Amino acid sequence: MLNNVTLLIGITLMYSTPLVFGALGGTISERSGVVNIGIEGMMNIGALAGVAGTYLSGDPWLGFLAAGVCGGVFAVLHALAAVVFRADQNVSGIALNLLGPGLALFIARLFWGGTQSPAVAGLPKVFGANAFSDTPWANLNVDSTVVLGLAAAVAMWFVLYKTKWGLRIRSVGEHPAAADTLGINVSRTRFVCVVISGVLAGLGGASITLAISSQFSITAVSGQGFIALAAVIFGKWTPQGSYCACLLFGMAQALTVVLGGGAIAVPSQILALLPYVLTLVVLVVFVGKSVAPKADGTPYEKGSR
Amino acid sequence: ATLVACGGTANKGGGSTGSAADGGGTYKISMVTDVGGVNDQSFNQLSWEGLQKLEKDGGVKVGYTESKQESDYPTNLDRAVDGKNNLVWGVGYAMADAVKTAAKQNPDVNFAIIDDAGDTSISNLTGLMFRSQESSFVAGFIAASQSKTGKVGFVGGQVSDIVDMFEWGYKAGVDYANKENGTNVTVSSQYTESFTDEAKGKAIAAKMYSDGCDVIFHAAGGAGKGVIDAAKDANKLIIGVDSDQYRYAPKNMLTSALKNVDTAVVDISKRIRKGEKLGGKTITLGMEDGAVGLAPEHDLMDDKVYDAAQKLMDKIKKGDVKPPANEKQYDTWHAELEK
Amino acid sequence: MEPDPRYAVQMHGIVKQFGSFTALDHVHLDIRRGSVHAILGENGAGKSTLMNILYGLYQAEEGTIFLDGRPTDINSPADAIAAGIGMVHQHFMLVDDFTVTENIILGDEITRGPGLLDMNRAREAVQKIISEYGLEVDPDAKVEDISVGMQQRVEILKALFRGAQTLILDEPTAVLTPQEIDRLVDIMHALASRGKTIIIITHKLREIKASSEMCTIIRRGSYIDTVRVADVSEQQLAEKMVGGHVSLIVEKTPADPGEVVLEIRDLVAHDERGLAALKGLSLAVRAGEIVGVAGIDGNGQRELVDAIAGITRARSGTISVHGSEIQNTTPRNVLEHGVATIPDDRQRRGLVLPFTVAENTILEGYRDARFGSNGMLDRRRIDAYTSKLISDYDVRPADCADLPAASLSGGNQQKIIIGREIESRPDVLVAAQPTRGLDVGAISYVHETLIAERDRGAAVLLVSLELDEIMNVADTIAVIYAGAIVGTFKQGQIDENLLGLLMAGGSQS
Amino acid sequence: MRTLIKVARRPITGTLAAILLGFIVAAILLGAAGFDPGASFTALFQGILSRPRYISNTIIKASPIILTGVSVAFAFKTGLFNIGAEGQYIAGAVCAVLVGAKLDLPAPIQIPIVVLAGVAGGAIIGAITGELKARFGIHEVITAIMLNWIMLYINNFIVMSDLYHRPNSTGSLAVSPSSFTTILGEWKISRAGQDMLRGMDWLQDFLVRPDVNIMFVAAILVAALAWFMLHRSKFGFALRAVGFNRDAAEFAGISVQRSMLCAMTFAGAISGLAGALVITGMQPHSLATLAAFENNGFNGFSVALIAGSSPLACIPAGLLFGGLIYGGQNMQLAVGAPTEIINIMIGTIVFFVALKHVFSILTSRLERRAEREAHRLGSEDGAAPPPPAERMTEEASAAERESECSRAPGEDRRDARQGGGTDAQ
Ligand SMILES: Nc1ncnc2c1ncn2[C@@H]1O[C@H](COP(=O)(O)OP(=O)(O)OP(=O)(O)O)[C@@H](O)[C@H]1O
Ligand SMILES: Nc1ncnc2c1ncn2[C@@H]1O[C@H](COP(=O)(O)OP(=O)(O)OP(=O)(O)O)[C@@H](O)[C@H]1O
Ligand SMILES: [Mg+2]
Ligand SMILES: [Mg+2]
Repeated sequence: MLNNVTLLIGITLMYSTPLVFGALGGTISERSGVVNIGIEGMMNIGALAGVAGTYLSGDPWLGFLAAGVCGGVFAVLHALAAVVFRADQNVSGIALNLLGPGLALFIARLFWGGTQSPAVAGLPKVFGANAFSDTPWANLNVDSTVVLGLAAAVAMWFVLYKTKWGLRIRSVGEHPAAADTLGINVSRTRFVCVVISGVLAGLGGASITLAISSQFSITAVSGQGFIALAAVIFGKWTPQGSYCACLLFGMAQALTVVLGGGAIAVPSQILALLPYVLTLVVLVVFVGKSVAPKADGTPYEKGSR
Repeated sequence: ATLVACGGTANKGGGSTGSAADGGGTYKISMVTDVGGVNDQSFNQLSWEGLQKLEKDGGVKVGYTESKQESDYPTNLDRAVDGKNNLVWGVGYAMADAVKTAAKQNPDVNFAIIDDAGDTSISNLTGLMFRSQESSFVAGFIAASQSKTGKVGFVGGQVSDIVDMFEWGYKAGVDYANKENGTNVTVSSQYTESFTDEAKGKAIAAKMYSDGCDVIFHAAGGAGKGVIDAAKDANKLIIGVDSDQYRYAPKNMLTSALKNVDTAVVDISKRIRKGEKLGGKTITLGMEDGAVGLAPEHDLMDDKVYDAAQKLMDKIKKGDVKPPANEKQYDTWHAELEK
Repeated sequence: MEPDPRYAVQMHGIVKQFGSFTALDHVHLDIRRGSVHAILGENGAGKSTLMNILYGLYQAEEGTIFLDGRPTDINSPADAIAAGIGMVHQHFMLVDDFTVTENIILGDEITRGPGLLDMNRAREAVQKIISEYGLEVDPDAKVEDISVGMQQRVEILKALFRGAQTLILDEPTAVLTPQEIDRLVDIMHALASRGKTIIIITHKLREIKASSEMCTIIRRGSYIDTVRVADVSEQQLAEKMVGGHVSLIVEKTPADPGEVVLEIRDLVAHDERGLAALKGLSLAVRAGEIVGVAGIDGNGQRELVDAIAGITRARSGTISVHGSEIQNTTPRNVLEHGVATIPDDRQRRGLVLPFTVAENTILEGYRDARFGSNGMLDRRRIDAYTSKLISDYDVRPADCADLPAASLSGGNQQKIIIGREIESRPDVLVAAQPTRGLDVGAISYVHETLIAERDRGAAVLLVSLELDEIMNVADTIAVIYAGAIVGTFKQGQIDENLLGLLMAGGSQS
Repeated sequence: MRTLIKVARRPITGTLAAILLGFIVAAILLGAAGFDPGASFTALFQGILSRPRYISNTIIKASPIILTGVSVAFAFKTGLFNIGAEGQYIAGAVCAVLVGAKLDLPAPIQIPIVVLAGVAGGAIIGAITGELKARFGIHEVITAIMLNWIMLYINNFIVMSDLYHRPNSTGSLAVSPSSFTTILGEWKISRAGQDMLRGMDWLQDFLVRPDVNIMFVAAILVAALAWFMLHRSKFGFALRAVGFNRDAAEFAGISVQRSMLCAMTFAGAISGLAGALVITGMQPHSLATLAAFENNGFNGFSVALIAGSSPLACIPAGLLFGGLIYGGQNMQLAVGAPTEIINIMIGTIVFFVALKHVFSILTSRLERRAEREAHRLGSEDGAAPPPPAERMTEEASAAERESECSRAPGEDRRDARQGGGTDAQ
């Protein structure tokens, strides 16, 4: 029993962590008024950069850092399009989703001659390798990214609601003209937020390839950026909400693992779709409508009324 | 058995290996991957590595095309034919239909398909099959013999005939060990529903280990990477698949159930190039042919177990033990064993 | 005039272009420190643009700004704030779901350590200026929950919080009751007496008379004149503003009301946030009369219009047209009962801006067999209809049928809506703020049209925040307060002061 | 100069520029990676055009993504973001197989039944998305993402189920041959057909090997239908009104909820049709176990964006996209260039499509300068410059129409006034 509980928690946290980073990235960008469907693409870049950085430096932490940096650099494309050129944010986000995996694979081929990297050293576990071995508590010896993800969520909550930068970011997402008249640089704020969102999404990608699997492959991210996007909306555009949405989703995945393998008499394919159905049910029954920041998705034009 | 053994031994083709002597230009071989892509760390990759080896040996030019979706199979095969290739490999049972159609349409090009029986009525198509249940059987035997907890696990990718060979061969091997050793080791088995979802592989394996399994065998392609990772985290044993996966986890990799697609591809390609009439035939390779087997490293294995496994392999090679390849065969096999 | 340190603000030779459209053409402005200075002009004259330049939101193509006699570059609002300029915008610049305090400190936050908000000290600081200037408002209330008058105070507080010496008020009175306006004028004088300079934009002549010493007049982007207010009459000001003779009175014959067409009984409805907005409202409109609903914004006007239009659910009570109940049916059913609505926000609720003018003219009637049968639209018939509507309602430019509605000016957009609604020959015409943002000419056109509809026999319900409009146009005046009608009067039976009192929740005695 | 500006201002010009930039970026990357861009692009185009069969295959490959593109574009025009085309496509394929594999009626009855089953499957998935949005306000993006995955696993469940699994394969049972929508499928390999085609090399190559089927025709018809519905029918008028301005539409008596439901259902039906026609028209006429999304729906998304959300423009955009993907395989085969370069190229194109309006702003600026110049010269010459007012309005509408294409309606359109214009009063 205890074992099953810790197992469920451990797997939930494992599944949810890359989503947490992605969703936090989406949250910060959208709170500043820039819709970011490009999370998936940014995560792909991070997934690659994390492994490449580790491969080159031998230190997974440097790789993790590299993932953040590369995610941020890649996000500059979106920031340029959405903030500087006031392009349609949906279209540029989709473009990033096409570019991200494409570039990642292209670079991977140049690096390793194939679309898959060799295995690299992964990030350590929270309590070190093999702690609590053979006890139910071993299940709770999660990846260090889990802690970082939680820390990032808490930090973002703190920044958004307790600091002046947060106040400004939120004002820019709700009423950019008001912020502008108070001397807040709307474009710069948005630009920075989009880049931060790329950094976080990049870390999310790396927390797949450096914690869950310790190598890069085409399928490392496969759709998790979109789930993260859903978590942003599900979590009503707040860091704490998105964090919980990711946990819920991770838990649904964990349930299919715990319930699978003949524990209940359901075909495994049907079990596999459970998380997605569960998400919809929770949305319909408990969450309902969520309202985006008012200026989300609208390019800011000085003096527009 | 549904398997038709033809061809037989691997290295008796006649003639030497070094052969730029076939006259004319270079011999061209192309392969078309299934949707797994050329770096799937499974049969696509092994096939490609085999072909590259072939090219290095000289006289042959090789190439590949990756399929992105099922509807790419016919057109990619088509292009391979247009590229004036003498031999075209279709990798994976998923391509069976497309390869058969292409072979019928292009009678003057040789085709070969991996993991499918081909079609005896098509004279330019060679099917290449592996008796993976044989190596899985030994893997099961080793797992059960090595287990201290009396529980072992199997993690599959997506249910299919090929993965069935691994699962039921493995289960039979465990039964066999139970009978030999007088133990009662049980197998838990679970599928990731994906050949790529490493997280799921890891989660399932973590669950099995924390449920008390101490050895897991995986046949889950890329998702198996997660299984290996889980073994490292839990400090438990794991049995790899397809190629020797020792390098991924030297401290945990008990052994690997090999499926030497690369050597088989090299071998068949050479024989077809030599002009051997393999068309219309299914070549089924097993342990006896060296096409499936176990990885050499055994530093984590008890010597007793290793020796017993070697003996078991001899028996399989001789045909004294015939592991089952699917659930139905397993049931009959199991009933017989109980007797 | 030469730069002079006695003047807080001087703007010389300002030119501003939007594309090829010249919004300001060499405009001059000289404002003496410590004075209240009005800027007068029609809609679209360029008043806001001029002030936005002073506030750094726009950059002028030509011209110089002098502050205290020194030439100053103002490239951003931050520059303006630093130079002691504060601005209360025509469209409030408040973040709805922030608190009053958060709105005030935004951009100039009170922090502890690096960047950490110190809300306690912030609240104290805000409270301090609130009491200093007597601008009562709850610092912890969310902006979306407070009245428009309060919101305006928040805007003023924002400027004062930043230590503004010069305060620009862009049309501050449009949404206030007469009492609130008086209060604002007092505040302005109080501020001026403490040495602050006030610039007020308005086209309400009476307020200029009440508040300002000097007045600068702009017409269509050109500087006309600067006058001492005490020296001119309202009529003179109006003529300078429009550039010709204007009549300030609406001409109409007495109403001849028939039977009750639209009847609302005990209507209860909630607003978007689920709070009670209409609390048992009753109202009747007869054929051939204009009933004007007067009230301060946010007292249930929008919900009233929406409930009639079938967009907001009635929790209880009835709305009937010719005796048949229409509440809680569909907007379409309401239309089919002969109720036409001119919505308050023409761009958001009245028009589909990317649609062509032609498409907008059939927005409601498109189902009609006139515009095509078998589910298809008949281009030719639509075009014919649109051309007629364009010429009947004098929409300009005359060849705009295939242009997007977005490319028309506000007044012409409104004409399209009015034309569309009236062409359906409604029994009930609900007009919500039909003249908002229009200039004098357009306003009198709208008023004439409403009166013509009345004379045709329609029951007209006019909902407006402009007291003048209600006083001049309505035959019957109903005052709405806190979701109920608190008094009904015949035209001429009530004066502006009493009306203002009722609108603010006072009682009649 | 004037004509240049006129050309530069047309929406298509921006798209073409985006495509060109896509090629340029791809060339740079290829060069940096040590591949000869010239040879690579030659291989690419040879892979599309060098044989009749390749042209035929390009068209065949493009057809499903034209359809999913139209599905996405249609939803776009009605203010909805149909990221669920993928799941709707799978639903179409699944339902076609569910019915077609078990039913074997004469072709004239069988084909419509099977295709309609697929259409219904897609429509139902679309309808769920629309209904959840209309009734519970749940964002269509979330619903669609979840439904995509749900359909993937349902597909795999059906494939492996006892009733539908084809033994010794990774696929499901095929639909019965009476459901096939291949063109001349039987005939072209029959003796008579072969005799007939002998000598007509071009036609033979075009027709015989590829799975020539009715889907391209269907795609054109559906694109035309979608356009016609949107722009000529009352129903489409209402849908578009809701798409551009929900509040105004509601005021005008249009039911917003019903229209969302209808729009998503119709969009879903189009994607479902794509799935069904792939089953009936192409080998192997059955479902396969999906290891990952095949991207038929997601590619439709890119197609719709390149097409500026115009259903008709989805046809050329889909052909371009299909051609790049199909021809890209030849790049890999011929020069060993990684196929990812195609994804990068498409991504770049879409990226610059997003920036298309910058192009027209630049031209506006150019033009204004030209105008000022002309004005100066004009006043010197004493000749009156052309009255700016009319031209400006014309221009504003052109810019407007263009921005309408590239932007999802339903969002705030107050910025639609950009592009300038003077009051002609
Ligand atoms: N950002 C802009 N782009 C283009 N034209 C603009 C812009 N802002 C204002 N204009 C135009 O410039 C002119 C002057 O506008 P402005 O807002 O200054 O008028 P106003 O005098 O404040 O009128 P109102 O009484 O309506 O507030 C108008 O014709 C307006 O449409
Ligand atoms: N933000 C803007 N961008 C571009 N053009 C604008 C903008 N605002 C207004 N215009 C244009 O400027 C002109 C004047 O618009 P505005 O709505 O201010 O008219 P107006 O002078 O107030 O007339 P009306 O009395 O009809 O309202 C119109 O032709 C309009 O298209
Ligand atoms: Mg103004
Ligand atoms: Mg105006």
